[in-house]
Amino acid sequence: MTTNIRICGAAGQGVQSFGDLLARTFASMGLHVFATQSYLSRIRGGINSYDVRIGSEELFSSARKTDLLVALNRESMEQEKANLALNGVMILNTAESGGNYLALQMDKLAQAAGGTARMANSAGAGAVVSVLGYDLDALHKCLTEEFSKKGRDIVEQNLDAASRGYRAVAGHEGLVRAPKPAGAPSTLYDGSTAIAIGAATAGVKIVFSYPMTPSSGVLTALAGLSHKYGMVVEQAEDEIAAPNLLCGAAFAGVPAMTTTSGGGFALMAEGLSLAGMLELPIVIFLSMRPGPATGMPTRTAQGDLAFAAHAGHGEFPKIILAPGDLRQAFDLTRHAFELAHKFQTPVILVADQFLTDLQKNIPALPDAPDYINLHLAKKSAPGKAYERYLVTDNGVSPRAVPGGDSYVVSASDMHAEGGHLSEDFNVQIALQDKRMRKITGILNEFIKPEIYPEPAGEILLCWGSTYGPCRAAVNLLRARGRDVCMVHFPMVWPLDGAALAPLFEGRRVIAVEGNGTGQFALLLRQAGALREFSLLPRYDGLPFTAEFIETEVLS
Amino acid sequence: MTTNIRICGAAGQGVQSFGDLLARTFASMGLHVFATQSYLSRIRGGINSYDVRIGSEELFSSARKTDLLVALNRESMEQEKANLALNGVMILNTAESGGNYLALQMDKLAQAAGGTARMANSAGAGAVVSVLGYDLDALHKCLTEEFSKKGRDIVEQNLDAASRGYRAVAGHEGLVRAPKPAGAPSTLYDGSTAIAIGAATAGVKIVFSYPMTPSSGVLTALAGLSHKYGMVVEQAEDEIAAPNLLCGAAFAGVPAMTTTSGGGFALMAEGLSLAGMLELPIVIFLSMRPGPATGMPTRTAQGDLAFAAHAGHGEFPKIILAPGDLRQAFDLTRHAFELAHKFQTPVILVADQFLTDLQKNIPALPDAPDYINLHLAKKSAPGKAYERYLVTDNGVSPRAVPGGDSYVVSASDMHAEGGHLSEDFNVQIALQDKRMRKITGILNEFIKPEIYPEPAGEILLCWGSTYGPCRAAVNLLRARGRDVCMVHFPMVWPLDGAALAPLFEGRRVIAVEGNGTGQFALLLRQAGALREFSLLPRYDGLPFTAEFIETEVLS
Amino acid sequence: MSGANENSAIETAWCPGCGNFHILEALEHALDTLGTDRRRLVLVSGIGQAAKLPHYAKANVFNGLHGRALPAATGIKMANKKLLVLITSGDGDMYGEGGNHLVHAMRRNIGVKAFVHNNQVYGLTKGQASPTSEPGFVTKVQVDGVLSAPFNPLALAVTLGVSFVARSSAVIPDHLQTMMQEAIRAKGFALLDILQPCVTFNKVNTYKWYRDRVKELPKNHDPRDRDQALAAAMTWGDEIPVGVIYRGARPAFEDAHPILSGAPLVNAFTQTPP
Amino acid sequence: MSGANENSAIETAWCPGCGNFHILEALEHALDTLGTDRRRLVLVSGIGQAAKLPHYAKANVFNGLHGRALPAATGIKMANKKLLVLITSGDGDMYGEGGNHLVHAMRRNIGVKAFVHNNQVYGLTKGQASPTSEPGFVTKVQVDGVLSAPFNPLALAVTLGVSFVARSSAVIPDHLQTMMQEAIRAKGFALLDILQPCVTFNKVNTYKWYRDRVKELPKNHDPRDRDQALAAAMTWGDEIPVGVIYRGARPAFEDAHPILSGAPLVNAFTQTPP
Ligand SMILES: Cc1ncc(C[n+]2csc(CCOP(=O)(O)OP(=O)(O)O)c2C)c(N)n1
Ligand SMILES: Cc1ncc(C[n+]2csc(CCOP(=O)(O)OP(=O)(O)O)c2C)c(N)n1
Ligand code: SF4
Ligand code: SF4
Ligand SMILES: [Mg+2]
Ligand SMILES: [Mg+2]
Repeated sequence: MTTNIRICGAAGQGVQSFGDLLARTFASMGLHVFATQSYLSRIRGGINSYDVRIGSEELFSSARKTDLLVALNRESMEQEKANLALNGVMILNTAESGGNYLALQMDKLAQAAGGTARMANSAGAGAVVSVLGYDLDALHKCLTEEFSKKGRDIVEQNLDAASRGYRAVAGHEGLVRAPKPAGAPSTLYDGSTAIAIGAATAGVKIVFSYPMTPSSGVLTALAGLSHKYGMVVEQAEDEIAAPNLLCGAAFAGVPAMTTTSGGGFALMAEGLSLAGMLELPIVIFLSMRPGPATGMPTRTAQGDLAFAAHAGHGEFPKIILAPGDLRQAFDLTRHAFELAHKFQTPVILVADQFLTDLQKNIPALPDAPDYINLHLAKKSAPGKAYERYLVTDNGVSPRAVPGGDSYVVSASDMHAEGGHLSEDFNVQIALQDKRMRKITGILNEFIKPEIYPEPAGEILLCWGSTYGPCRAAVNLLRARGRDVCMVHFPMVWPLDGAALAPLFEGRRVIAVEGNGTGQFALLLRQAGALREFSLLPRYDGLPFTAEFIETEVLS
Repeated sequence: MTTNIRICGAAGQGVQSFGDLLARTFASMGLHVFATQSYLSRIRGGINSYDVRIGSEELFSSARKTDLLVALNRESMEQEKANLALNGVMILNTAESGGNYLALQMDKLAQAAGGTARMANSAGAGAVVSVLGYDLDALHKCLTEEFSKKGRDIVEQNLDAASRGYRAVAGHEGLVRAPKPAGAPSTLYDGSTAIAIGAATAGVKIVFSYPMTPSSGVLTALAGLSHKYGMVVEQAEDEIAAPNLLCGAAFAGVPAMTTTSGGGFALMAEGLSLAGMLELPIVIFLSMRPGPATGMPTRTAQGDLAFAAHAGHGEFPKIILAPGDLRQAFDLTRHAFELAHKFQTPVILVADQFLTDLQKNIPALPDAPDYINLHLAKKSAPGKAYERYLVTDNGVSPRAVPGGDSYVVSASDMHAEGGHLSEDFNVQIALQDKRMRKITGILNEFIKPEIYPEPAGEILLCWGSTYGPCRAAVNLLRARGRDVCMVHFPMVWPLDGAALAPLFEGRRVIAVEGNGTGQFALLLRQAGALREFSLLPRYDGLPFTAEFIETEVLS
Repeated sequence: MSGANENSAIETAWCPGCGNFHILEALEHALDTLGTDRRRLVLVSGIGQAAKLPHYAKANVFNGLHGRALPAATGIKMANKKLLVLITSGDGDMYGEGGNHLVHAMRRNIGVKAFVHNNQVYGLTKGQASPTSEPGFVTKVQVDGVLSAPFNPLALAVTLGVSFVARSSAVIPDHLQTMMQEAIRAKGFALLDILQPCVTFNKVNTYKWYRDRVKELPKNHDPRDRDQALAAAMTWGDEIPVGVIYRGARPAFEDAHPILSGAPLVNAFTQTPP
Repeated sequence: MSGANENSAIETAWCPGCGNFHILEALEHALDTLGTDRRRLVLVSGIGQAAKLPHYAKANVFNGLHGRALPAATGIKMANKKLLVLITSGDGDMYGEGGNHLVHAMRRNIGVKAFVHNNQVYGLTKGQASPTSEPGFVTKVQVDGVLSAPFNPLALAVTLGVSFVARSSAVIPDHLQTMMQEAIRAKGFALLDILQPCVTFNKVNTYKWYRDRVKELPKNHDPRDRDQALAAAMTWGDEIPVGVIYRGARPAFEDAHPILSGAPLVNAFTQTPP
């Protein structure tokens, strides 16, 4: 069973910290948590919301309807009440009782506890756990942990505020049916943190980014980890600088990454091509939001894939990974660095607002440094001059870094094996072929798509962050007797059409994509893997949910 | 019949002005001229060459072999003699006679004529016309025209130098067989000039570019025309500025364009997306050279098409035109502005080093201003507020410009019909759908590919500048009895797969492309127009020739 | 007013107490005082909190990409020099992402007015350092505080001989209005750096901090004297001079340019746009 | 010297008589005089005629994109601060396309040495104006002559408190060599603007033009005095001062940064790279 709790209110009212607190509390109780955010591109006002969905089994999608709505102001309640589930309950932050809601004066309760209005969240959370029929222990423990650094007094005031909130809804305990704790992991992550830990443990030492929603979460998380892992996290002057700086760092032997969103990524296209030409391992994290141009800065989309796959002038190998859940976000971030270094070429790690803001409790991520193999060249053969771009069978040349025995020479102009400029036509062919041969090696390491639960006549084709909602939708559809499965790609570029074609042969394919054209399906068609497909798009800025997919498939 | 004359020498030796002079001379004689350049990315030294091919019928390709080689230094002769045709003749700029070449001391001859070493070209040209069996009249006329502004003396000296060159090879008149004048047009253009005239006559008033080979020819030509047409030609601080400035100019009602090559284009991707979002008519001229990164700055390629088609984050309509010859370069440049204004969206005009440097004599291009329709809105209906982004059936909204009755509001963030910011999900869907509906209108105006000479079992599929070489190759192959035709696309994006599929059904398709992956064929496959194709690629930086294609097809 | 778009109807999305409100008000007063024909006014911005301002004023609006207000404004001015082209954008926008455009727009001295809301922080993206943040300023990204020296846009403008260079602040709205009027009246490029409290993310450079420091330039300050101007531009500390720092002698780009100095380019197509 | 790449074997692609030859020679002398370990030297450049220099010297080479030498050099220095990271690139590269990086690299004061071959023209692309071209300079693109004011990188550097700011010229090779040595010895960012004749495309700023004008700063010029430095940086005309214009007091980024001030980052992976 699952229950959906939605906190809503104006930007600046603390919707996010309220939601955070609940998510942590529930996770610590052993409930499965799936928490998502919806916010506007403004610092104050408007209507933001935070969904904390809890369940007795692992959750993969948020819910359309709300079982318990907590509105921090009346305006947001008016907007959100249309989404209340049958038997849903509303709590409104107000003094005026007498509507079809429970009135709760959160800041008053906080003040009564001797604290400031800022502790209103604690009071609200107390009310929430009561209405869900839980006791106060887990909430109290979470508050104690959160505020212990601020001193005994603050802790006590928060605990008291929570208790007062709990008591304020006395008589309504258990009004909303809620799942029983189910031994879920207590470690709660959001997508940004999972990616940041992945990068830090993989050995990234230089992070160079210009802030851009929804990628800044990863940047901020990395900054927070910079001392722990010995990373330099520096703000870039612009996105154009970023891939160039990364190339410099990689040239000198240090794994480096940047974080951005669509507009910033667009400014990196030339630098991406540079990394392809200099054969340098750089990692660009691209967190998508709806475009074109500035678009919807705080919303989600999968609209930049076709661009990313073809970004950069000229032809060069490039890898795109798109994690589907939090563990994969961690794993594929590490893998991005591994592949970049193994094949000496740029890797784009693609996620979106939905995945980076998504919170889930999963088994603890290993956070000890476990550096990837940089695949640096051993000493060059005695007497033989070192050539940075030696033509090899697999296209990968021995990579040395400056400071050692050999001069390392890299040029963005066409160059010969030694790295120096060349305008010889045969050299051009040889070096271009060498670079492109890496694609064969990369395709050999293609990450097989996940088929869930088993091959079926109908396929929900998806990639990246839609993993969860599609997987959950498949369950809903199969429960209705539909012969459907999910095929999810965590690696989306390059594609081997011939190898992938059998997956789809004789099956009906529905491409579930957060864009309006079916970009991934089109890439598959371009590769020769797929011919016909129907499209189940979403491009209003909101994430897919299982129910949304179910409805669309059935309609 | 055709004859190929190649001038070669070091950069700085005047290869280009020598070749220019010959091309003009031959054109003025009524010979068909096809002249191409091959040069290095340096200002002095190295080996550059200039091919002037002449014929009694219109020419579409350069030749592999040289009938008459004029070497300005020995080094270049040594390199080029391998390309001499059977019965080919070499002229070397030297005092030392006694090899298998005609020795000609060009600068000495020029000095003897009382001129400077700079007039060596005139002496050399005199020798060339003699060896080809022509008389001096046309050359003398060209020299008179060229130097008349510099005064009588200079003219006389040049004429004298030409005569001395002519006499210096006495006894070898007509040594190389050459075509008879055939009434070809006397007006000689290069691709850059054709494009510049197209833009200027279409009404472009603002040109804003950062110099980049091989696009600078168009920029320079436009600068030269700026007073004639009243255009502001301003050098940009960088390529990032360019599309943004163009958007500003278009917003205010003035057609504007920028010129660039791959790396610079990469820096424009974000601005391209802006034009898509603000629905502004801007034109980007992209002249391709081999990438990735700096690549081969002075060479040719067709390697940026896939990038251009998908460039820019998010989804928005975009048009790509790729002229195949000089007249089409003029026409499609004008058409680029027409389409941009009709559909209020960015247009990319794609050419490459081969086409922009290509010289041919064609009927005079109409150079009187003949402005395209800006499709500006008439006065808005009385009482009704003007909305810049009014949702319409065809996706095109009435465009007003600031300074009139109505405020014009444009925002790169998601906006409502009035142009102001909106974060409403339904507005997002409505406006995104509106923008994308323009694609239907654009596809209705798709320029049909040219089938030459008639449909056949085998297709040489090509786009853009390969028109000429492919067309000529088809003639060569058909002469050998091969059932082959050319299908050439001058408009390459967007593509209507269903409409185009019948073109290819049941036919063997060979994609002739100046890249290593068959980018246009892959776009066709992505669109669903094409399934199987074989690739005839070239990516060494040199242009296709008919013979190259013939050999590859037959092999 | 047929077909007009009453922008001022749009709800502002700024935090209560934000310095931007004073800037908007000063701008409206300045425009009213000057009797500016709003139909000929284009407000241009990039992306940020400041950059939302054009939506709240009565004007034509070009709200472009982050960092790219200047090239857009340059294009508008080139296309139709009869328009009053005025940028209202943030310090990150104009001095960070847009830094190169600033240098080169000032080199051109094109007749665009740039009003920079300098809150010394990135507001919209939630509080990272901007190019003018104080050294030591701690944020979630600059966890050890800002190490870089603050960018000095005014000094740069003086070295480039820009037509009009001034500083004011949202905390002195009357002064600000006067500076805006002067900037609009000046020919050529105008850079007006406006110190602006961000009540949410900048807890260092507060209303009080600015009020305690801003000080009008002495009466005898000669804005035609480059050395005096440079000295004023470089003063930042317990006292921060406000006022007209410099008036350069260079002609505006649109007056010096052989083609632009003729009729507005847009006239080639339409004498009276709808 | 196993596995070494004898760069100096590469044929130069410059025009005979080009000022770049003198810069290359001065650089080689400076490095030899300082006894620089060439294995620890990285020459970084963008694209242009100047930017080809790294290929002709004995060094590690990072020849990146046009305009992007600075971020690349910054990345190299951050990754391995033990390397001597030296940029040799053109005025278009560093002041035009790369203008924003220059501003912000100087704000950081990262220990990178930037030697700018300032020929006041775009050489490689055949003679368009550069950001430092003289007003009135006529080219095939600037058919009516340059209208914009020249960019003054030295003045900007002074306003940002950069560690080392100097000017020299290819026409005074000994002086140039000394300046290079000083720049390399200085901590933090070093900007050395090198006036360079381009014999092919710049017929205004010739050898003679520079020789007639360059003049060593007076003995009593105090490079620690910001006002003197600014005055020297702003002098351009019949006399153009050369020498060490300014020495800022700010620490180098790599010394001030809490993480970078530790062991070189690259040490986390390899103590002795191959
Ligand atoms: C290319 C690009 N990079 C980054 C962003 C994200 N972004 C939006 S506003 C902003 C900074 C805003 O700071 P500022 O210009 O100082 O304006 P303020 O919000 O402080 O008024 C950033 C980094 C973007 N929209 N586009
Ligand atoms: C993104 C990009 N834009 C433009 C170019 C073309 N380009 C190459 S070098 C150059 C200018 C060179 O001028 P400068 O930096 O002064 O060097 P110089 O040749 O004068 O030494 C330009 C515009 C390029 N390679 N990349
Ligand atoms: S975040 Fe700062 S700048 Fe933005 S509206 Fe709030 S107070 Fe103003
Ligand atoms: S073009 Fe100028 S800068 Fe380039 S090599 Fe020749 S003289 Fe030197
Ligand atoms: Mg700001
Ligand atoms: Mg230069």
